[in-house]
Amino acid sequence: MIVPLSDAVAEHVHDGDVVALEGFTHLIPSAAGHELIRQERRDLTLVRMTPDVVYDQLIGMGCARKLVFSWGGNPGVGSLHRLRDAVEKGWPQPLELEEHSHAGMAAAYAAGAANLPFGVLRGYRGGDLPARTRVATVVCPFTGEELAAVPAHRPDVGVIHAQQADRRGNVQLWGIAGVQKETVLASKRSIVTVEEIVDELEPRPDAVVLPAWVISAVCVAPRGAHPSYAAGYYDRDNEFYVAWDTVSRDRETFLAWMQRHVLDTADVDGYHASLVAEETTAA
Amino acid sequence: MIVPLSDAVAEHVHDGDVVALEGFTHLIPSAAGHELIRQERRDLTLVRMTPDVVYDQLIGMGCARKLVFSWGGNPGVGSLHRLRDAVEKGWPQPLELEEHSHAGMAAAYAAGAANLPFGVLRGYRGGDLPARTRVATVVCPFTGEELAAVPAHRPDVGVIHAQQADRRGNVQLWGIAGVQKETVLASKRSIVTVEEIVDELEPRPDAVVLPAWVISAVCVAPRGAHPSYAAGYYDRDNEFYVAWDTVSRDRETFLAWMQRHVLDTADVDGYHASLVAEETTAA
Amino acid sequence: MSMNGDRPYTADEMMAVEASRRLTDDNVCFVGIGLPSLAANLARRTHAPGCTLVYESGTIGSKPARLPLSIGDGELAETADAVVSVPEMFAYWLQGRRIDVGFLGAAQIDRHGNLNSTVIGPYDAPSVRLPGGGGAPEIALGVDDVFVMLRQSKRTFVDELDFTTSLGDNVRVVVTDLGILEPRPSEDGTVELTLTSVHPGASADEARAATGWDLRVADDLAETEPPTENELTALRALETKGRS
Amino acid sequence: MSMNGDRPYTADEMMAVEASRRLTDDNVCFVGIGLPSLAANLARRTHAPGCTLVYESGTIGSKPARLPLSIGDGELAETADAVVSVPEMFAYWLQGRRIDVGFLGAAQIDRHGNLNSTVIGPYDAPSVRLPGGGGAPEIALGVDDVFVMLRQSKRTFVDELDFTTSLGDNVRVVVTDLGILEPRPSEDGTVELTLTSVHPGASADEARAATGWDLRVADDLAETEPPTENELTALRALETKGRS
Repeated sequence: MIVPLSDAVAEHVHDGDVVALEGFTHLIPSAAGHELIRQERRDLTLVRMTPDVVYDQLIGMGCARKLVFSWGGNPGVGSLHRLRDAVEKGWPQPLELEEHSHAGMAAAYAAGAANLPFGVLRGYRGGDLPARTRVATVVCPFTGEELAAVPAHRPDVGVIHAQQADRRGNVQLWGIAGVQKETVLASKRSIVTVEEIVDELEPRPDAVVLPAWVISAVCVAPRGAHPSYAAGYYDRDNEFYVAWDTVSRDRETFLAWMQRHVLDTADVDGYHASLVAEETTAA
Repeated sequence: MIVPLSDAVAEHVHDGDVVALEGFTHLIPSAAGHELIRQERRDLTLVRMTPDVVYDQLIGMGCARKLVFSWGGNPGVGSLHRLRDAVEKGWPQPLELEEHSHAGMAAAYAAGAANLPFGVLRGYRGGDLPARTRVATVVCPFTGEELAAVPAHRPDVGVIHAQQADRRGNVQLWGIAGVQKETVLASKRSIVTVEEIVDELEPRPDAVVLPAWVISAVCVAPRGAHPSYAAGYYDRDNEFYVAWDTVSRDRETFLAWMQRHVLDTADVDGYHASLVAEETTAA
Repeated sequence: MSMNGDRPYTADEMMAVEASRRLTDDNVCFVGIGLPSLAANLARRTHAPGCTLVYESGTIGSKPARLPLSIGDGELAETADAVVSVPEMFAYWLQGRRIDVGFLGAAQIDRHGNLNSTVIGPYDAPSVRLPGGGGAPEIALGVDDVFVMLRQSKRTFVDELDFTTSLGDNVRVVVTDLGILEPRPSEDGTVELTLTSVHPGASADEARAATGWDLRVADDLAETEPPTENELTALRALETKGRS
Repeated sequence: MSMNGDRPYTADEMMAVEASRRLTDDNVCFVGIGLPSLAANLARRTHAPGCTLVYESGTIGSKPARLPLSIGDGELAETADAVVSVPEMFAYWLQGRRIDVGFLGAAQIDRHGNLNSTVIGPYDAPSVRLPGGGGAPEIALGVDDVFVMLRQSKRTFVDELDFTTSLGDNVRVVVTDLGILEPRPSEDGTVELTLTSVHPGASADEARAATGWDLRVADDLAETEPPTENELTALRALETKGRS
């Protein structure tokens, strides 16, 4: 149940899988994404409402064949240059897009978690998106009203980051919880990285608890949500998001950065050590 | 915003309304139900997953024309005799039933809260219930699979009981939360009775917070969930549920009991005082 | 609670013990109040401490120290790993097929394990209006294995239900006060509930006499293992532990 | 942030102040990051302290002491009345029509208030792939009043959108760095965004020159009230308050 992240990725994530690494600005599972890159997963369909830096990295390193998403940017900074390069210029390979609205993505995850084949919402009305994505119409059998239907998300693997697990593998996260519960419950398999293992999960306000028996693997990854934050553990690294704009703008700079900080490091501790080392050198 | 319960009922609940007083074994809004009886509301369509004692009282006192429900009993004890008398013998008046499963009721509330005209579920398959209730089939536009659809609950008034409100009318309840959030959000108007008003709502584990702006009226009703319980305030009155079996079995005994404890009392404090007085006399 | 001849346990205790034995450490189990709750909590205190109890009130992983008096008992929330809303319970957890075993009771059962908890008599003019299905219709089809606990009599084990509340497709065992019924294929290929074990002191004839259809008896009819000392001690500790 | 001639405030500050003025004490307001968040938080610190801020990350009633840097900023959760999941936010709160005002930005706007935040160029071969709609399509139709904040230029105020991400049906005002556009019916009965006010120092001609369609100017064109001392002080306190 509680295994090293490298083992969990090796066992549960295969080339060609549909993988959702979710986190809504908080608790983004970056360490798990880096491990996918280290293990050179290919042809993934990546799902996420808000792909940001770690998705930019996965796309730029050639792990992804397709992206299913609703907003792909560097929050507060601007574009994701690797995402743009893949879409606009096909580098390092073309990236198929399946684009939704947030409401549609959320409904698709909730439907998946509920083992329904589709989610229903008032959405996708007018505009150019409906013609470009997977959406259909359902008619209310009672009122005759037309509503939008989105196909449920049922990823092969759901990956999230949480603050804590206990020794049996029960997981607790708190603060902004996004679609993480739905991601785990909608997925065939799931990996949860955590800041730490504790003896006892202390009940907290605004907590989501996922019992061990809905999770495939729990892995310890301290600071594993960097550059996002983990409430109660560390703050968002706002400077990193700004710096990423520069790093990611150029293909060679990006590849060299990924080599130094991800490919040449063994795990999340190595990743952070490499960042510290670089800062020290630069200073 | 924070008003006497009698004013809230007078303003927000009208004869003929669809009213959902919800509580899943915990935080049952009995005091509000008693006020409906005192004010002699008639022709109500009562909605509730688990109608128990207070619904038995409303039905026996002739407030209800129709019941929409999924399980109507005296939990751990047996039948609701007033409910049975209305259904089996039409006393004090016939009661129309719209019967669902728990899953269907829950989906109908969730659909109502989400402003959708219907809820979708895997349910109502086989058996005799589908022919006896409002359920329809929807077909998944992606897989062709058939699923059940239930019409959304959109009560005129949703009524719940909670532990606390702050002075602005924000409400917090904790512990088993049932469908109370959905009941308030699905309803056109809503009344929340609370154990007490506090200066500040302290965040708690397993809490549901409803902001003042989704609630029509907040009313103080200490011990207003009797004979059910309010976590952190008082326990379930298990003896009352057992005693209710005897009280409710006979029409005259029932009417006399309601006269003494509800009609002849002004509010929840009077109700409790009358129960204590009776115990003292009996002892 | 009736005494069970001169045996040192009641019929209810036999039922609870036998049902508890069918739960494993890995089960996630949807529990109702009464005998099912007793059985599931007993399993946790004997051979299956890892068995997870889920109550439809939204409590997941409850570990009550005393037997709950309602499915929404405060103790269930306080000792739970997680408490979720009722819509979430039915959508994400039951419909999401996260629960593998469900207990059901009823007023009537037929040979296929179909259950009636809705009405006795016609639906529109019932002689007895029962509480209704509650969670049963979706539990019956939403878990892998349904365990039914029901006292056996011609009134409850009927040839034809007055109303079909839930389907018997996933009913794996019916534990009664007289014995154990399990679905077994007959010579003509149809599967129906068959008496596979009788409890100590009960007989196949007694069971047949308490059944409203022509009850099949298994060729390899067994006698149920009586409750062990350990099982009875654990069971009674649960039953007598009052509200603190 | 560009200076605004010799006026003691920037164009962004004028935009934030003007947008904030349109919020009332009773509004429940869906807020994004950047100028909308600045405007909404300013309203709470000036004339509309009761205005409720809702962020799509699930925080309801956030009262941030400093300006959030992302819509999922921890401060937003810590100061919220309630934190809900993202599916609940979109289903119960936005779709449930509990939110009356929504702020939107975009890369392009047309005369009907339709917005593009998806692509520049063809969808299948874009010259610029923008982040995408996010919450915008459903916010645009799920609130009563949409406020758009967008700097005005021929590149952003276009005759024809490259892609329609969200519809303009509920757009009540567009606050730009030059002035205010509101939907107004013209002689021929069609409603389109019309310049109704220019900010101090800006002119109708300047606004027309920064618009890719033939911009209508209201007969009763007003001049926007400049930021008051009080507004500027409150605004700058918000902007400069750093992370503790």
